[in-house]
Amino acid sequence: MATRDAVLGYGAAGAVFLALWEAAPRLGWVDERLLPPFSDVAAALGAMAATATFWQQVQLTLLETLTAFAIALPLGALLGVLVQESRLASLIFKPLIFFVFSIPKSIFLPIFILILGIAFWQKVAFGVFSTVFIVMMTTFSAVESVREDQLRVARSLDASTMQKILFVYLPSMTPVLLEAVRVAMIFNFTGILLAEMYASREGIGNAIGVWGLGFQIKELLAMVLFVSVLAIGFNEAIRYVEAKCEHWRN
Amino acid sequence: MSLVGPDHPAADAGKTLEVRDLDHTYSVNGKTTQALKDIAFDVSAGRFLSIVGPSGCGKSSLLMMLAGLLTPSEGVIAVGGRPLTKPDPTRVGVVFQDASLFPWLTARRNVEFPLFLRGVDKALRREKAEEALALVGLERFADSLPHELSGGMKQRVSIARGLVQDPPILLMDEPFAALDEQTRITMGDELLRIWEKARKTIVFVTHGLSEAIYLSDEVLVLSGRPGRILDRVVIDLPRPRSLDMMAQPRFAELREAIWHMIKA
Amino acid sequence: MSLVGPDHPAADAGKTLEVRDLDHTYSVNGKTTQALKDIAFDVSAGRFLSIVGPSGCGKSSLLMMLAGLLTPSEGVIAVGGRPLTKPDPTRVGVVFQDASLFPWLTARRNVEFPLFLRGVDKALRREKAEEALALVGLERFADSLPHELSGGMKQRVSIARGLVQDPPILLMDEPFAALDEQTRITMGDELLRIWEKARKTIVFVTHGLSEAIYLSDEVLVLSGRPGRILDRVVIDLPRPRSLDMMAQPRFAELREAIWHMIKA
Amino acid sequence: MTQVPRGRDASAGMSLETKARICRYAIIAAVIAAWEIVPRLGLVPRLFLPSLSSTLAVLAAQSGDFAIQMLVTLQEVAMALVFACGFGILFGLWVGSTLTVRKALLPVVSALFAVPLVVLYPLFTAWFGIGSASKVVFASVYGLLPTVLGTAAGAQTIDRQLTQAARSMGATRLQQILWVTLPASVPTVLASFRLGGALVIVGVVVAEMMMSSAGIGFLLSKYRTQLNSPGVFAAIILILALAIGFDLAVQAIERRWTAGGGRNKAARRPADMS
Amino acid sequence: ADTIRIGLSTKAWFPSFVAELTQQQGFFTKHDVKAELTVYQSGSEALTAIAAGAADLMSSNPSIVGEGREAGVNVKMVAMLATRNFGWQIMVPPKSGIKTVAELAKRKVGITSAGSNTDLLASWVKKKYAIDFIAIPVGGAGLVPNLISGNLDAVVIYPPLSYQVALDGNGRVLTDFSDEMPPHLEAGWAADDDYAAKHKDALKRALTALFEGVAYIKANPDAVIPQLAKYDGVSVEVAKQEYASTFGHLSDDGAMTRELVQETLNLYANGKKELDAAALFDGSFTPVAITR
Ligand SMILES: Nc1ncnc2c1ncn2[C@@H]1O[C@H](COP(=O)(O)OP(=O)(O)OP(=O)(O)O)[C@@H](O)[C@H]1O
Ligand SMILES: Nc1ncnc2c1ncn2[C@@H]1O[C@H](COP(=O)(O)OP(=O)(O)OP(=O)(O)O)[C@@H](O)[C@H]1O
Ligand SMILES: [Mg+2]
Ligand SMILES: [Mg+2]
Repeated sequence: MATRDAVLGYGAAGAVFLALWEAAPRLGWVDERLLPPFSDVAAALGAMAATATFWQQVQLTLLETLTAFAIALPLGALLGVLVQESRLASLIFKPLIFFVFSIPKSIFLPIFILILGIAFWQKVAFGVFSTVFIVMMTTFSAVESVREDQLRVARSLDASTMQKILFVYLPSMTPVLLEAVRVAMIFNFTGILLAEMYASREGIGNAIGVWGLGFQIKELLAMVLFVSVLAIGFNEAIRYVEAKCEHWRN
Repeated sequence: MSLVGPDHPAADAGKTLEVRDLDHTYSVNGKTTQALKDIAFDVSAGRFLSIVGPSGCGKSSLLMMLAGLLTPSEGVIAVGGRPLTKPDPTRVGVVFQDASLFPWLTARRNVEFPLFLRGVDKALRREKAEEALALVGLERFADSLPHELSGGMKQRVSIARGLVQDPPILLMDEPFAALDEQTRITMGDELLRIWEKARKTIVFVTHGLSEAIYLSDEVLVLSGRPGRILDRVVIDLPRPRSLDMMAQPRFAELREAIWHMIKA
Repeated sequence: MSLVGPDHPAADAGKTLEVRDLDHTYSVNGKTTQALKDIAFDVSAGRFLSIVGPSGCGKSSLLMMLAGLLTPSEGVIAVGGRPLTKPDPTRVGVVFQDASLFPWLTARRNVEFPLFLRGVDKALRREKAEEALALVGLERFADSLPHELSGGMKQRVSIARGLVQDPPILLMDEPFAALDEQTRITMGDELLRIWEKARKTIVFVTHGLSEAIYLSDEVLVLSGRPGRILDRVVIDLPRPRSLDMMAQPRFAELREAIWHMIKA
Repeated sequence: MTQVPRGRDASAGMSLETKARICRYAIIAAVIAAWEIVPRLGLVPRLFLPSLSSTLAVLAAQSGDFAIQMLVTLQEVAMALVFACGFGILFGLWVGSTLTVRKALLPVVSALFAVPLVVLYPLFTAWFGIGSASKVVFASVYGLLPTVLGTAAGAQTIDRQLTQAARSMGATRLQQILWVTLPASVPTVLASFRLGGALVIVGVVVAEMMMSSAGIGFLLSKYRTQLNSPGVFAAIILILALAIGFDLAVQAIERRWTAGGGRNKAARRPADMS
Repeated sequence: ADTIRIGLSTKAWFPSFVAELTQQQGFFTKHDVKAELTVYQSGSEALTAIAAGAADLMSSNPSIVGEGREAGVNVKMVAMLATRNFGWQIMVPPKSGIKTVAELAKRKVGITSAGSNTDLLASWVKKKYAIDFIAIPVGGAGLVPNLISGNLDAVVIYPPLSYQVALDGNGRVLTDFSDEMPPHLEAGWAADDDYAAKHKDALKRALTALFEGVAYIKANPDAVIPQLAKYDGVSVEVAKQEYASTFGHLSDDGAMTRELVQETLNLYANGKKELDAAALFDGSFTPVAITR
C-alpha cells in the first residue's frame, strides 16, 4: 500500500519533471545551451555509461561514500546519544557542535590534505567529517522525543542503560533517526563529491568539476542526473530498511 | 521489626514491605505541593493491601516510591528488610495507572518485554506471555498494536505485563479503572486466584471501595491532599471471597465505615 | 422521523441524535475486526443516555463516530436532523476516555483552548475557564501543567474542557473512570445539575452500572464484540435523583436486569 | 501521560549549568591558546593555520571592509532563513501530520534533497542572476529540505490523541498545525530550525564563495586564492560569530518557550538514565 | 624509480596535457621516475598541496610562486613552458555592442575567482586602459552560462574553453592576452624547495621527461591533436586551434631568464610589495637537454 503510493508519487512527479525538462528547451522557454533537453542529456549519459572509466569512477566514489557512511553514522549516533544523555555533556558540547556545524566544511579540505594526502582515506575522512555533526544534531532531537512514561516502564524493570538505548530509545526514536540517516547520506555524498572536485585523480566529483570548468554542460548534467538517480537509489534503499525496521520494531 | 536488619529466614523473605516516616513534597518552579505526610505502615508477607483515598491525595506518588521510581523527600522504604532505593523488578513489579504500553510493540511483545530484558529464552517467554494474555482474556489480540486496542484492553495488556514478571511484591495503580464491571469482577477473581496460589504481596490502589473490600486483607485509607493515613481497616471477611458476600451486612458495614472516613 | 428533514422548529432543534444501520469494521494490514454491528437508535432532545457494555465492544468507537471523528463503515448519523460527517463543536462536544490534555498548556489554558479556537476574547475565555475549573474543583490548580496533576485531576480538567464548549450535545467517554467514589458522586451530581439547567443532550459511556442508572433517562446496553444493541432500558426513577435512591428496590431491579444482560 | 516527576529536582540545575559553562570556556580557552601557540611553534604551516593574533590583526586592520561584506551576508541569511525555516517548518508540519500527503510527497521531497545541489550552482546563477537572489535561492533550497524532513519526522511522532481532541473542538487544519502539532513537536521543530538555520548560513557562505563579488564568503574565497590565510581565518571567525548569533536567537526562543512554567516538559524525558 | 607527485593547476590549463601525454608516452618510466598526476581546482589549491606535502612539482608561474613564498610555501620555478597567455581572451556575447576593450568601462566582467589568474588579467586590463569595470567572480563553471544568459557583459576566459565558445558562436573575442601582453614567464613548472634539494636528480629526470613530452607534442601534430581533443573533451576543430596557438610555441628546453620572471611580476603586481625575481626561480635545472 505504502509502496504503491510511493511508486505512484514518484512516477507522477518524475514524469512531469522529465516532460518539463524536455519541453522547456525545445519550446524555447529556456536557452538550450544552458539546459539541453533531457533526451540529449540521456544520450550523453548513455555514451558515458559505455566507457569503462565511467564505471571505475562510479565504483570508487561509491566505495568512498559507503565507507564514510559506515563510520559516520554509528559514530554520530552514539556520540549524539551519549552527549544528550548527560546533562553536563550536552550543556558543554551542544553549542560547540552547533558552531562547528555552521562553518562550511569545504574550507577545512586543505587540512585534510595536509594530514591524509589526497588518496582514498582523505575523501573518506572528509565524508565522515561532513556527516558526523548532522547525525549528532539529529540524534539530539531524536532522543528528546522519547516519552517519559515509556521510559518509566523500562526504569521500573531496571533495564540497563544499554537495554534502554536499544529497546526504548531506539524504537521510539526510529522515525526521527531514519530521517537522520537519510539526511546524513546526502551530506556524506556531497562531502565526498566536494573532496573529489577539490583535488583528486579520479571519481565522479573530479569528473563533474572538470566538465564544469570546460562548459561541457551535457556531460555535466548527465553526471548530475546519474548522481541524482544514485542518491535517490540510496534514499530508497534506506526507505526499504525503514520498512524492514517497521517490522523489527513490532 | 528492624528496618535494615538481616533477611527474614522464612520462605516469605523479600515479601514484606515497610514504610517509615515518609513525607513527600513536589516543587515545580518554586511552587511546592505537599503530596504525602507522615506515612508509616507495613505489609507483611503475602498480604493483600488496598489503598483508597480522594483523587490527588498521593496514591500514585506513594506507589511510585514503593517501586523505587521516586525518591521520597523524607522517610525510608524497605522491602524484605532491605532498603529500596532504585527499581528492582526481581523484588517489586508495577502496573501503572496509565497503561504505558510501547506503541511499537504488539500486545504479546509488550507482555514479553520484562522477560526479554531478563534474557528469558524465546519459547518460554512466548509461552508465559500467552498465558498472561489468556488470563486477561486477550489471546485473540496478541498481535494487535496498542492503538488498535480499546482503553480497557490496553489496561489489561498492562496487567498481563505486570503478572508475567512474577515478582514477590506486586504494585498495581488502579488497574481495573478502565474496565466494565463484568470484566472487572472476572479479573479481580483471577487476581485473587493468582495471589492465593503464589502467595504474593499485593499493594493495590483503587477508588472502588467495594473492590478494595472484596479483594483485600486490609485497606489503607488516605485523607485528601496532603495524604495522611486516616485508618487502616482490616477486612475480616472470610476467604475465599465470593460475589454474594457483597450482600452481607458486614460488607456494607465496612463499606459504610470507609466511606464516612473519606467523606469527612 | 426523517433523517435529513427540515430543522426541528422547537427550541430543541439541534439537540436530537439519530443513528441508522450503523456498522463498523476496522481493518489493519488486511486483518479486520468488526467493532459494531446493526446499531440504530435515537436520542431525543435533552435526554441523558448512557451506553454500557463489555470492554472492547465498541463504545468508544461509537462515540467517535457520533463526534464526527471516525467515519462508520456503513450507516448514517444525524444531529438535529442534519447528517454529521465531520467534527462540529457547535453541535457536539466530546470528553475523551484518556484525558488527552495538551501537555504544554496549563490546566486553565487547556480549558480555554476550545474557546481560543473560536476566537472568544481573552477576558471572557478566562472567566468561563475559571468557572468550569471551579465546577470540577480544581480552581487551585489552574496554573499547573498536566504532568503535575494526578490521574483523576487530569480527567477533571478534561471534563471542564468539555463543559466550557457548551455544546447542545455532549459526548462523554468514561469521564469519571479515574475518580474516587466521593468525587465521582459529586461530579455526577454536578453534571446532572448542569444538564437540567441547560437541557443538553448527553451521551455518556461508562462501565459503572449504578452510575449509568443513577444518571440516565435511558441506558443502551451493548453486547461483547462486535457490539450490538442488546436492549435499551428506560430508567423510570423520578428526578431529581438522590443517593438514597440507590437503596430502592427499583434501582436494584434495574441494575440486576442490565447486569444479567451483559453477563449472558 | 504521567504524574510522576522527573528524577531530579530543579535546584541542582543551576550549579550544573555553571559547571558546564566553566568547562565550555576552558575548552574554548584551550582552543584559543592552541591556535596561538601551535603556528608559532611552526607545528603547522602558516598557510594552513595562521596564529590567532595575526588573524585578529587582519580582522582589525580591515574591519571596515569586513563589516560591509558581513552586512551583505547578513541580509542574504535573513531572507533565506524566512524561506527555509519559516516556510520549511510549516510545510514540514503539514506533510508530517497528514498521512496521505506524507505518503505521496515525502518520498519526492527527500529524493529531491538527495541531489547534490552544489554541482548545479553555476547553472543556478545563470537562472537566477549573479546578485543576491541566486544566493538566497540556493541557501533557501539548501536549508529548506532538511528542515521539512526533520519537522515532518517530528510531527509524525506526536500523540495522535491530541490532534483528535483538537479536531473534536473544531480546529481547522491550520489551527491544528499551529496550536497542536507545532507545540507538540517543539523539540524536533527547534532542532530542525537550528539545523536549517545552520545550513542556511553554510549555503549563503558557500554560494558566495563559489561566485559573487560581495559577502563574507566572497572575502573568504578571495583570501584563499590569494593564499592570505589570516584573511581566511578572519572570515571564518566572522562566520562563527554569525552562527553564535543565530544560536543565541534560537536559545532565546527556547527560553521563551520553556518560560511560562516549563511547558512541554511532560512530553520530554529526564536527562539522566539512572 | 623515484616518485614525483605532480600537481596540476586545473585540468584545462595546457601544462596538464603536457604532463598527461608525457605519462601516456611512457617518458617518465623511460627516465626512471614514477609520476603521480593530480588535478587541482586551481593554482592555489595545487600550491596548498605542496605546502601540505601532497605534491612535489606543480604547473605554475612566478606570480603564484611569489604569493606562495609570502605565505610560507617554499617553491621555486624550475622550468618554463610558455611566455605568452595563449588563448586567454576577453569575450563578449556575439551580438554585444562592445567593440573595444575601452568600452568595458563600468561593465560587468566575469572572472573565475578573486585572486585567480583571470582576476589578475582583469586588473591588468583595467590598469592598461585606465578604465574601471566590475570584476565578478563566477567560478570557472559559471563563465559561459552567465555570458549566455546575459548576466555578464564580458568574461575573461581561458583556453581551450575560449576557442570552444568562439566556435560555438556563443562569444566574440574582444582581445587576446597573447597579443596584449609583452612576453613574460607565463607558464612553467615549480618545485618544492625541499624536494628540489633532496631529489635533485629525480627532479631533473622528471623535467627531462616532461620536455621530451613537449618535443613529442611539437613533432607529432596528427597523433596529438585527437588526443588533445579527447583529453579536453572538445572537438578536433578546437583542439587544432589550441594546438596551433599554444603547443606550437612551447619552450623546448625550459630555460628561464630573470627578465622574464621580473616581467611577470611587473605585469601581475597587484599592489603588493616588491618581490625579488631572483628568489623565485632556480635555473640549475635548465636548459633541459633531451636525448633522443
Ligand atoms: N484503530 C483501531 N484499529 C483496529 N482496531 C481497533 C482500533 N480501535 C479500536 N479497535 C478495535 O475495535 C474494538 C472496539 O474498540 P473500542 O475502543 O471502541 O472499545 P470500547 O468499547 O471503548 O472498550 P473499553 O471499554 O475497553 O474502552 C476493539 O476490539 C478494538 O480492538
Ligand atoms: N510531577 C509532579 N509535579 C508536581 N506536583 C505533582 C506531580 N505529580 C503529582 N503531583 C501532585 O501531587 C499530588 C498527588 O498526586 P498523585 O498522582 O500521587 O495522586 P493520586 O492519589 O494518584 O490521584 P488520582 O486518584 O487522581 O490518580 C497531586 O496534588 C498532584 O498535583
Ligand atoms: Mg493516581
Ligand atoms: Mg473505550
